[in-house]
Order: sequence, then structure tokens, then C-alpha cells
Amino acid sequence: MVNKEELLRLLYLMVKVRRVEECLVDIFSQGKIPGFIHVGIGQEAVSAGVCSCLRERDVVFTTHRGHGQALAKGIDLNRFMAEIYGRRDGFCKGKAGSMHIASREAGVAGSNGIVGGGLPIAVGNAFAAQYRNEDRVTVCFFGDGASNEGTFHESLNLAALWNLPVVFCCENNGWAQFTPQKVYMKLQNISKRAESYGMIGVTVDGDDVLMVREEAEKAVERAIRGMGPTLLECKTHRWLGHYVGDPQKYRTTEEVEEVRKFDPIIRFQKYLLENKHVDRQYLDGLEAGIKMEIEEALAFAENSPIAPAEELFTDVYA
Amino acid sequence: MVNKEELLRLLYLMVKVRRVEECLVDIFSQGKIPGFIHVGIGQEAVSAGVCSCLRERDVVFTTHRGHGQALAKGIDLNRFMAEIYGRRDGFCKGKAGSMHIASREAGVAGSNGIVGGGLPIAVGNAFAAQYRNEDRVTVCFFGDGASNEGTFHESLNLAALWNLPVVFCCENNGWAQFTPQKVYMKLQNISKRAESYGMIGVTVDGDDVLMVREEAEKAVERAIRGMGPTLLECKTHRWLGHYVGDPQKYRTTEEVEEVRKFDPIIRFQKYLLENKHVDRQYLDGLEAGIKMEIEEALAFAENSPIAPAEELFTDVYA
Amino acid sequence: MRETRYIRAIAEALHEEMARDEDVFVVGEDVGGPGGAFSATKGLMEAYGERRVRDTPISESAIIGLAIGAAAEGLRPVAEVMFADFLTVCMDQLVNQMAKTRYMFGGMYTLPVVVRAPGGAGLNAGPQHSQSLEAWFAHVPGLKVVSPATPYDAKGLLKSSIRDDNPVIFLEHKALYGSKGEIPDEEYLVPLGKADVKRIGKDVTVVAASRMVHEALDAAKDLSKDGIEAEVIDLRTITPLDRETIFTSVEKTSRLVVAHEAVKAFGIGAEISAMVTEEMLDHLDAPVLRVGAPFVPVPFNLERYYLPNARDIAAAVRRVMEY
Amino acid sequence: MRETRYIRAIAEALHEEMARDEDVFVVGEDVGGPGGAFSATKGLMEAYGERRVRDTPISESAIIGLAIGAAAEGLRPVAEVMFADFLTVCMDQLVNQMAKTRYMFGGMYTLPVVVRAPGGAGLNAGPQHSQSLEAWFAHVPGLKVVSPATPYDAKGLLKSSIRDDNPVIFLEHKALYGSKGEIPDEEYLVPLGKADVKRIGKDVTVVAASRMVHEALDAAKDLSKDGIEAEVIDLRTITPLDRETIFTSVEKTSRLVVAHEAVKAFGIGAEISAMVTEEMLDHLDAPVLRVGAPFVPVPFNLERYYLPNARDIAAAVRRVMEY
Ligand SMILES: Cc1ncc(C[n+]2csc(CCOP(=O)(O)OP(=O)(O)O)c2C)c(N)n1
Ligand SMILES: Cc1ncc(C[n+]2csc(CCOP(=O)(O)OP(=O)(O)O)c2C)c(N)n1
Ligand SMILES: [Mg+2]
Ligand SMILES: [Mg+2]
Repeated sequence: MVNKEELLRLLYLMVKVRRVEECLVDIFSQGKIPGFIHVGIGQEAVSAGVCSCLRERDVVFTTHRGHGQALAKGIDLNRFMAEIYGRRDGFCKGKAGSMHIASREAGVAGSNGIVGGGLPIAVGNAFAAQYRNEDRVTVCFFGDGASNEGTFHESLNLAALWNLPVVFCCENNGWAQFTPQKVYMKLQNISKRAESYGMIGVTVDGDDVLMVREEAEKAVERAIRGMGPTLLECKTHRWLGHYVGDPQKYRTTEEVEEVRKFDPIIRFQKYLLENKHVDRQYLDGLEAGIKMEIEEALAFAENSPIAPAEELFTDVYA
Repeated sequence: MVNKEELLRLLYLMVKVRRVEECLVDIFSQGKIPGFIHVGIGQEAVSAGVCSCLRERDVVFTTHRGHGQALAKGIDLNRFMAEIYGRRDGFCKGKAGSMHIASREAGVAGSNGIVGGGLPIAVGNAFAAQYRNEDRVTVCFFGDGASNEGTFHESLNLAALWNLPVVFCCENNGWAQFTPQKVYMKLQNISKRAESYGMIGVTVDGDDVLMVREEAEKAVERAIRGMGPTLLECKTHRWLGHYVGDPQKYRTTEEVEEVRKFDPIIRFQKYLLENKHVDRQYLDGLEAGIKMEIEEALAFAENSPIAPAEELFTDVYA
Repeated sequence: MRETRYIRAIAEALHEEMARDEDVFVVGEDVGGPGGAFSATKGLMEAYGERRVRDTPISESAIIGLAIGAAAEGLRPVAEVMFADFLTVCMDQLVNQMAKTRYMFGGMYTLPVVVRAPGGAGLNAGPQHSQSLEAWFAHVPGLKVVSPATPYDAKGLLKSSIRDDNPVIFLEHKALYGSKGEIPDEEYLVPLGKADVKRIGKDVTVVAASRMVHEALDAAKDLSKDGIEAEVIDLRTITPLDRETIFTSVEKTSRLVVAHEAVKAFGIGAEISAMVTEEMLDHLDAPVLRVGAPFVPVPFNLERYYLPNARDIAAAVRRVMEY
Repeated sequence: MRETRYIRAIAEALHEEMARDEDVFVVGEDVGGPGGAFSATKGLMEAYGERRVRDTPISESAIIGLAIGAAAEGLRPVAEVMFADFLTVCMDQLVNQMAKTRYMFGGMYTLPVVVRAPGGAGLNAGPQHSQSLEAWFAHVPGLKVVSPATPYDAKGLLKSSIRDDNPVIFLEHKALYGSKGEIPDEEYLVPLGKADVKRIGKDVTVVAASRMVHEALDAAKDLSKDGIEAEVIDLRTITPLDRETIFTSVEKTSRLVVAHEAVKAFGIGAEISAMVTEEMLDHLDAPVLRVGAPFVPVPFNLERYYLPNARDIAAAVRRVMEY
């Protein structure tokens, strides 16, 4: 059972992720951020549910839609924001941007611009833990679309074979870019694919943060106890387009509206209110606090200098 | 049911494949063939069982251990042998060698030196049949080891999704080069992986040619009728080393002896004898005929000229 | 003539070739509906339907394999790989299969495959979405490599590539997608293997490819003010390389600068430089200089320092002029 | 000193480095038991056990990803890819991940990975098992590329590569595996980034890599009979390229031939030629000539016509001498 403190933390993480991403949509649309960004608004329960049961030393591999995953794992918001701005105080000195944010301290191993590209590397991370007998777990996030890449197959197979301490978390939002799942795969439940590797596979309602949390805890437990990897599929909904600015001509306005009814935050708030864990005032206070956190982060990012030209040549070789 | 004529043809194919490969071992050991070769002695029931239910216009994609697959599909033995010798009259003018034999006339699309490399191409071949509404089926052979490559996953997934007329035939001999299956995968039955794609998967005793034939027929039937692909796993045994000359230090002499008891030819001959389809004299006659076929092919290959230097520069571009 | 964007020119080529030949089909991720990440295939699904416009799972190796297998049977696939950087994900299919099939099987197969992929930096897309990898493919016998700089060439070269009986790696530049240029109303082709003199000059030859053609033209304009008349050659096709056009120009100018966006080291500029000095050393009045990206990955935030530009080209030209 | 085969020198390097550093482990297909396809890892399983000698499924992308992930955590993986041609199967992991990780994350990670892979033709192994692909990797910032020609260098360079904190593509030559050479009994290292003058000469510089070093030495012997003294430089490391050793030699000889087994077009010879003419045009008494394979895949049956050899090198040298 998740205790009250943890319930409140789950709420905090979800709301924070939502507000940060709303802010990113905003500032991106204002042209303040270079490149392109992908947000996971509507998918917050997955990041929060999974990452909230991890310790600092546990490591997550995130995706191109990975802001939530990184934030829920506890990455510092200021330096996160600076990275997205491409500034010197970003975690990667601004060389990474939204698509490749990482932080060693926070156990965010970095997100990948190659769909499926992070999976084999996450296996390597878990391998290092096993090799050194470290008490930690690796979580690798990826999308429904990514489960069709060859690397998915090779990575899960190897991890299962070697019984590595890793959880493969499929954030299934039903879309790969502009194409719905039913167009590009025959299976509905991606967790079914676990059987191909002799691995445990589980599908949960990814908009129910408590269910995500529950299954994630079990998977993490199994991994740490040497019982091998799990394929945990969380079914969720992508509210916005593939990238910020995507006109989404491939789905109707009704569909776009429709998915909002799965709002994992409203759902969880209702649960908390009904069970008297929080009241409206608490929610307001939480929102206000997060707002200030974000404002601070924006200020930090905007005041951080752009990296000098010399930085172009550093970090190529050790 | 397989009629008598077909039973005899199965026997012919198996014996022919065996004798040809025995001959290849011989002449390779005499240094007559350049490069390296892989033989599938002990695995003849798979090629024979599967290819015997194909028509000329059906197409097979073979593997590095693909002599049997090509021969059972009806490739001309003379030009086959010339190719292995690297001679001008080989199917590929000698540019291919043992590892890449192909023949359009015989519907042998060519074997691949990249493990798993042929799978996506076979899917493309089946796609062309579907695109043009041609009444034919594609069979793609591959090994147990190959089922761990990313291309296996991508290919089966796509073929199932598009309901393509293809049969994926896994010739599971329990070894990938020097490593036994249990070391490199957790699953025993590779056919189980079909479920990951919403595909039918079947495992048969690959040393029982009639069982192979029966399941192959069903799979071919499904493919042609638009009922989609099948993953057909045939469990068989590799008698010799990975390549000719492999000292096989990784298995004991007992193990090497042991596998011979699964001899698919002796088993089938017994069945035919018991059921009075053939007698000993018939078997002798068959052997004698095949021997002469092979001698003729050897003579053809050895008399075929080595390709001239100019051939180096042809066939690069159309 | 009418003005068209580079990306629309590509779409037009696809439309026309699909209309012309039933064997042409398009395959890739998201190529239906909105027409791929950059809308190059927009409208094809409406026009030609699901049979000929194939949305795939995210499986680049399967996409290329599909194209190879289908082409060997006589179809003419045009496969889209969303970013040129992702060609790495299907490199075996491209290099060990597609490029070698014809040779390996002694001419048994003909593979009219086009693989379209946008390369290049300039959109702050970071190190995994910005590379220029033409030099790799140019090093692979069996492939043709095409790389258009203008809408006119993009359309004409793509049509020729689709009609060509060989595998073609067709490298578009994503930062050029929005650029405009004139194209004829009537049908036309641009032949593969022919470079194009985009500007006539007598003092120095600048050989460029893809986006660098425009930087070279800008540089030429600038240099002209100082009385230096640069001849700008747009390679258009990397392999087969149009040696003749380059040699003819250098014979006239005796000076050569080569510019490409890819990393300079071991890039295509090296081949052109080596080839020209090999054949016409005594004709050269100055060393061949190369302009290319520094030996670093493409940074998200420092592209403006990273990208070679007209200034760099002009500087190189001045150096060879003053030599 | 004692005589050792190239393949045993590699095995020795692995043994010594595994003994020295517990973080070093070996991963690849069949690397246990018989020690891989060419027995480079023979004996390691007995000595270091299953924990440090990891037999994998046939999944090259997983192998390289594993190495990257483990290295980022401080381990020092040595991954074996059975043939260099199969590097294509894991090209994304090598190029988009391994090469870029450090840069992309602003120096956050150090990746001491060695990827060993045998390249080259000469065993009639056909087009998919015989390629020399060093030019590709040399074009990728973030990678080091090493390519030893002798047992001595193979051992010393592999040890240095394992100790290096960067990803190294270590390209062995399978036709050299059986070749013999002297190596010291005591421990030694050969530094990365340093070419080696394998023969001193005054008339012409021959820069070569891998197996072509031996062909160059044979050619030099032959040329010597005609009074032509060739200086033979073995690159050993392709990146970082040892410009200095090359420049110093060419300063002395004023003539350069570059030889490699890879396809000549767009190969590493182009870079070396371009670099030298860029920097020392006026010093050259003749064009830089390149010797490399023709622009065709490697045929199964016609290798003897395909492979560049001592005769080709000698012919090129004669041409630059007579120029
Ligand atoms: C190898 C590769 N292929 C294609 C892409 C382009 N791409 C980026 S995100 C994406 C869709 C991914 O879908 P999914 O895995 O479900 O993640 P989601 O975007 O839904 O979070 C695609 C096709 C890529 N980045 N890498
Ligand atoms: C991509 C790739 N990786 C590795 C190899 C080397 N190799 C050739 S055959 C083989 C074993 C294949 O095992 P399996 O698929 O079971 O086929 P079998 O040899 O048993 O018929 C290996 C590892 C290869 N040719 N291609
Ligand atoms: Mg998705
Ligand atoms: Mg096998």
C-alpha cells in the first residue's frame, strides 16, 4: 500500500510534469526554444507511477517524449530547463536539448533520438549493476512504436537470458508519430511480447497512477531480487500532437477532445479528494508552488549564457 | 495424405541432399573449393519436407547452410556445383560461392551471409506476390540462432501485419555456430515467438519428414489463401561442425555420435520399407542414380572455366 | 515555369512517377496520412490508396528489405527513411544486401530501389538528426548516391532515380525543404551522373553539394565584388561522380575549392581533391582546399558555429587565389 | 623476443588486460568455448569464467548497446563482432550512440569501449565477409579507428585501446591472423595515434594500412633492386591520424603513394592525399597516387584480380618516380 506521503508525492510529480510541459508548449510556441520538442501531456501517470518507486541510485533511460520520465525521477528543474534552452548551465551544456536530457546525479541516463536506440544501452546499464553486484535497478522507457524495432527484440531477449535487473516500461500512447497502433501492429497488448523471451509481461491502465505504481513496484522488486526483467506496458493517451506544433490532421477534433476524459491527474485528484487525503485548498497550494518552481526555472534558463563557440570542440574525446 | 509418388520423391530429395553434401565435405577437404562451406547433414528432412510442397513459381530464401534448401527446391545440380567451385557456369558466374547460391528458374532467391539478413527481403518477395495478386508463396529459411536478430522481429511483425503469403521456416538444429541454444536463449520453442506478431506458430519434429511435410503443406495453404504467414519451427540436428573443418571441441565425441541416431533418412527408409513402398533394391538403385548425378555435376563443375578477370567489373550496375 | 518549394518538387516527382508506372510504390513510416515527417508523400494515399502507399511499423530494416525483395521481382519501390541518420539502423540491408545483390548473384537481379532520406543540419535537431553521410554510401560499389540542391534538380533527379535500374540513395536536405525555385510546367528529367555548372566563372572552381551549393553561390556573389569570378559546380550526383565536368572547369580555372556540409575529414571533398590532384597536378595553381564541418558531432545549440557557410567558402577561395 | 602469430598476439593482449583490470570483460558471439570464429578469445573463459566472458545470442546491436551501457558505468568492455561486415548490423549503436554519447551529453560520460572486428578479403569469403570499412568510421567524430598490420602492433595497440577512455573500432585483418612476427616477452604498449615507419627510404613515401603494409614492404624490396628506396609508413591508427609522421616523410621524399585494401574511391587514401596536397603542394614532385580495390564488391571467385598487391604499389611508385 502506498502511504499518504507517497500519495501526495505522486500527485506532486504528476502536476509538476503537466505544468512544466504546458509551459514548454508555451515557450516553444513563442519561439524561445530551438529545434523541436515532444511532450507527453496526458501520460503523466506512467512517469510518476514508475519513477516514484525508484531510488536515487536507480537509473532510468528516457525517450524523445521523456520530460516526464526525467522530472519524475527527480532531475533538477533549473538545469533541465536550461538544457532545453540550449544554455551552458543545462545538464549537457546545452549540447543535448530536449531530446537528449540526462543527469547522472538524478539517475537519468539520457534520452535517445533513435527510436529503440536506448534499449540495448539500458541492458548494458543493468548488466553493469549485475557485474558489480550493485543493489539497483534500471528502467528503460520506450513507446508502442518502438516495440517494432529490432533493438526491442534483441534487448529484451538478452536481458531475460541473463536475468538482468531491468524493467522495460512501454509507455503505450497508441500512436507512433502520425500513425495509430492498429495500423502498424496486429497485437493490442505489447506486454504479450514478453513471452517471446521467457519474461514476465504486464499491461496496466497507464492513466491510473496507483495501478502503474503497484505493478512497477512488483517489477522493480523482481529485478532487484534477481528474478529478472519485466515488460510493463502502461496504456495511456497522447493528448497533443507528436511534436509541439503538429496540426494533427490525422485525427478528428472529437478524437483530440475525447482523450482528455482519461485525464490521469483529474482522476487521481478525485480519488484523493474522495478519500479526504487532500482538499481543494491543498490542490491550489500545490499548483501555486509548482508555478513558482517553474518560474524560477525559466528565469534560471533564460539567464544562463549561451555556450561559447569553443564548446563546439570539447567533449568529443575523453 | 502424401501419395506414393510423393513419398518416393521425398526420399530422393533427402538422399540426394545428403550425398551431395557428403561429396562437398570430401572435395572441400581435398582443397578443391575455395572459401568455407557449411553443410546441413542430418537436417535433410526439413528441406525436403518443406520444399516438396512448393511449386516451381514459389520462392525460397535459403541460408548459409542452404545447400539442401536449394536442392530440394529443384535447383540444377550441375550449375549448383559449378557455383560452389566458383566457376563461370555457376548460377552466379562463380561470384557467389556456397554461401550465396541462387537460381531464378528454380525459385531459389538466394542465400545470405548475414544471419537474419534474408528475412526482410523474403517479406519483400511475398509483398510483390500480394501486390500483383500472384498465386505463389515465399518460404524463408533461417536458423535458431537467427531468431535472435532484430530482423527476425521486424520481418515477422510486418509480414503478419500485412498478411503476406510467406512461411518462415526455422531450421532449429540447436546450435548457433559453437554455442548451444540453451546458452543463448531462454525459450525452447522458437515457434512461440509467432504470438508476438499475431501469427500462427508450429513446432514439429524436423527429423520426421512426413510431419514436416504435413505442417508445411498447411502453412503454404494458409499463405496462399490469404490467411497470412506461419512460423514453422522444425527441430533437427546438426551432425557436423558449423563449417567443414570445424574441430567441434565444444561438444564431446559422444554427443557428436549421439545425434546420428536421429537420422531422418534411416528413419524414413524404415517407414518406407515397413510399409512396403520400397525394398532394398530400390534403395540401392536410388543411391546409384544419385551417385551418377553427382559425378556428372562434379565433372561439369570441374570442366567449367574459371571466370575471366573482366568478370570482376561486370554486374555492379544494371 | 512556376515557383515551387523543394519539398513540393519531391512530392510532384513521386506523384508523376506513381501515375506513370503502376509498379512504383511508396513505403515508410507515416508516409500515408500527413505524408511523412516532412510531408513529401502528402496526397499520395488519397491518390493511390493503401496498396501503393504503405505505412509501416517503425522498422527500417524491414522497410529496406521489403524494398529489395519487391524490386528483385520487378517492382520499383521508393522507400522513405525519416532522417538520414536512421540509415544506420538498416545499414546491413543497404550495404550488404541492396548494394551487393546484383553483383553477388552474377547479375541475376536488377534492383530499382530508391531510398529517400533527409540529411543535414540547420534545424537544431541535434546530433542524431543532422548528419550528412553521403561519403559512406559513395564508398559502396553498387549504390548510386544523389543529393539535389534545388527544387528543379530535386524533382528531375528523383524521377530519374525512380526510373534508374539501380539502387539509389537519394539524400535530401531538410533545411532546403522550404526553399523555392523555378520548375517547368511540363515534364522533365535530370540525368544521374551529370554535375551542373550553377554559375560560370573563370578564376576558380567551387565544387559543392546539396545545401553548400547555395552557400557557394552566395560566396561567389561576394567574391565577384572583388573581381574574383568563381565557377560553381553542383555535383547533384555523388556516385557516379561527374569527373568530366570537374576536370573541364579546373582546366579553365586552375584552382579548386570543394565544399560540403559533412565533416571535412574523410568526406567526399577528400575524394574530389585526391582525384583532381592525381590527374592534373601540374595544372593547379594552388592546393585544393576543402570546406566542411569540423570533426565533432552536430551540437543542438551551436549549429551556427558548426555549419560551414559562404564566408568559409569565400575565405578558402581567397586563399587559393592568393596562393 | 619470441615469434607469435597475429591472432595469438590479440589473445595475449586480452589475457593481460583482463588479468590487470577486473573491469575489462569480453562480450560477443561464441567468445567463450572455442574463442570466437577465429579463436582470438580462446582460453579466456577458462581463465576468467562466465562472468567476464559473455557469450551472447546473435544480436550485434544488443552486444554494442551492452558495451556502451556498461562502459558508461565505468566498465571496460571489449566487444567482438565476428566480421567487420557485420558492423553494419549495429551501425546505429556504433555511430549514433557510442560515438556521440560523450558529446551529446556534454562530457557526462566516458566510454572506454573496444569493438574488435576482422575485416579484409583474401579468404574467398565472398562479398558479405570481406569488406574493409575503416573509411566510414574515420568519418565519424568520437571514434578512434585502429588497424594493426603486425603481431607486435596488434598486441600493443589492443592493450592501448582497452586502456583508452574512448570508443575504439579495432579492425583486425583476417588474412593476417596466421601471420607471424616478433614480440617482446615483457609487457609493452603501442600508443594510439602514432604511425610507424616500417622501412626507411629517401625517394618516395608509401603510406599503408593493415595488410597493405606487407605488400608495400614487398614492393619496397622489389623497388630497391632498381635503386628506388621507398619509405614505408604503417598508419596503425586511422583516427587520430598521425599527420606529423606523414608530413615529415613527404618533406624528405617529395613523393607519396597511399595504399589500402578498401575500395579506392572515397577511401582513406583520399583523405591522406587531400591532406598532403593541401598542406605541401609545392613540395610534391609528383601527384599523390592511391592504390586500392576497384569499385566493385568483393567477389567470391576473383579475389586475386580484386586485391591490390605489391605489384600495384610498385607500379604506382614507379609512376610517381618517373613523373
Ligand atoms: C530509428 C528511428 N526511426 C524513426 C524515428 C522517427 N520517430 C521519432 S518518434 C517516432 C514515433 C515513436 O512512437 P512511440 O515509440 O510510440 O513513442 P511516442 O512518440 O508515442 O512517445 C518516430 C517514428 C526515429 N527517431 N528513430
Ligand atoms: C549478422 C551476423 N552475425 C553473425 C554471423 C556469423 N554466423 C554465421 S552462421 C552463425 C550461426 C547461425 O546459427 P543459426 O541461425 O542457428 O544457423 P545454423 O548455422 O545453425 O544453420 C553465425 C553466428 C553472421 N554471418 N551474420
Ligand atoms: Mg506511442
Ligand atoms: Mg542453428
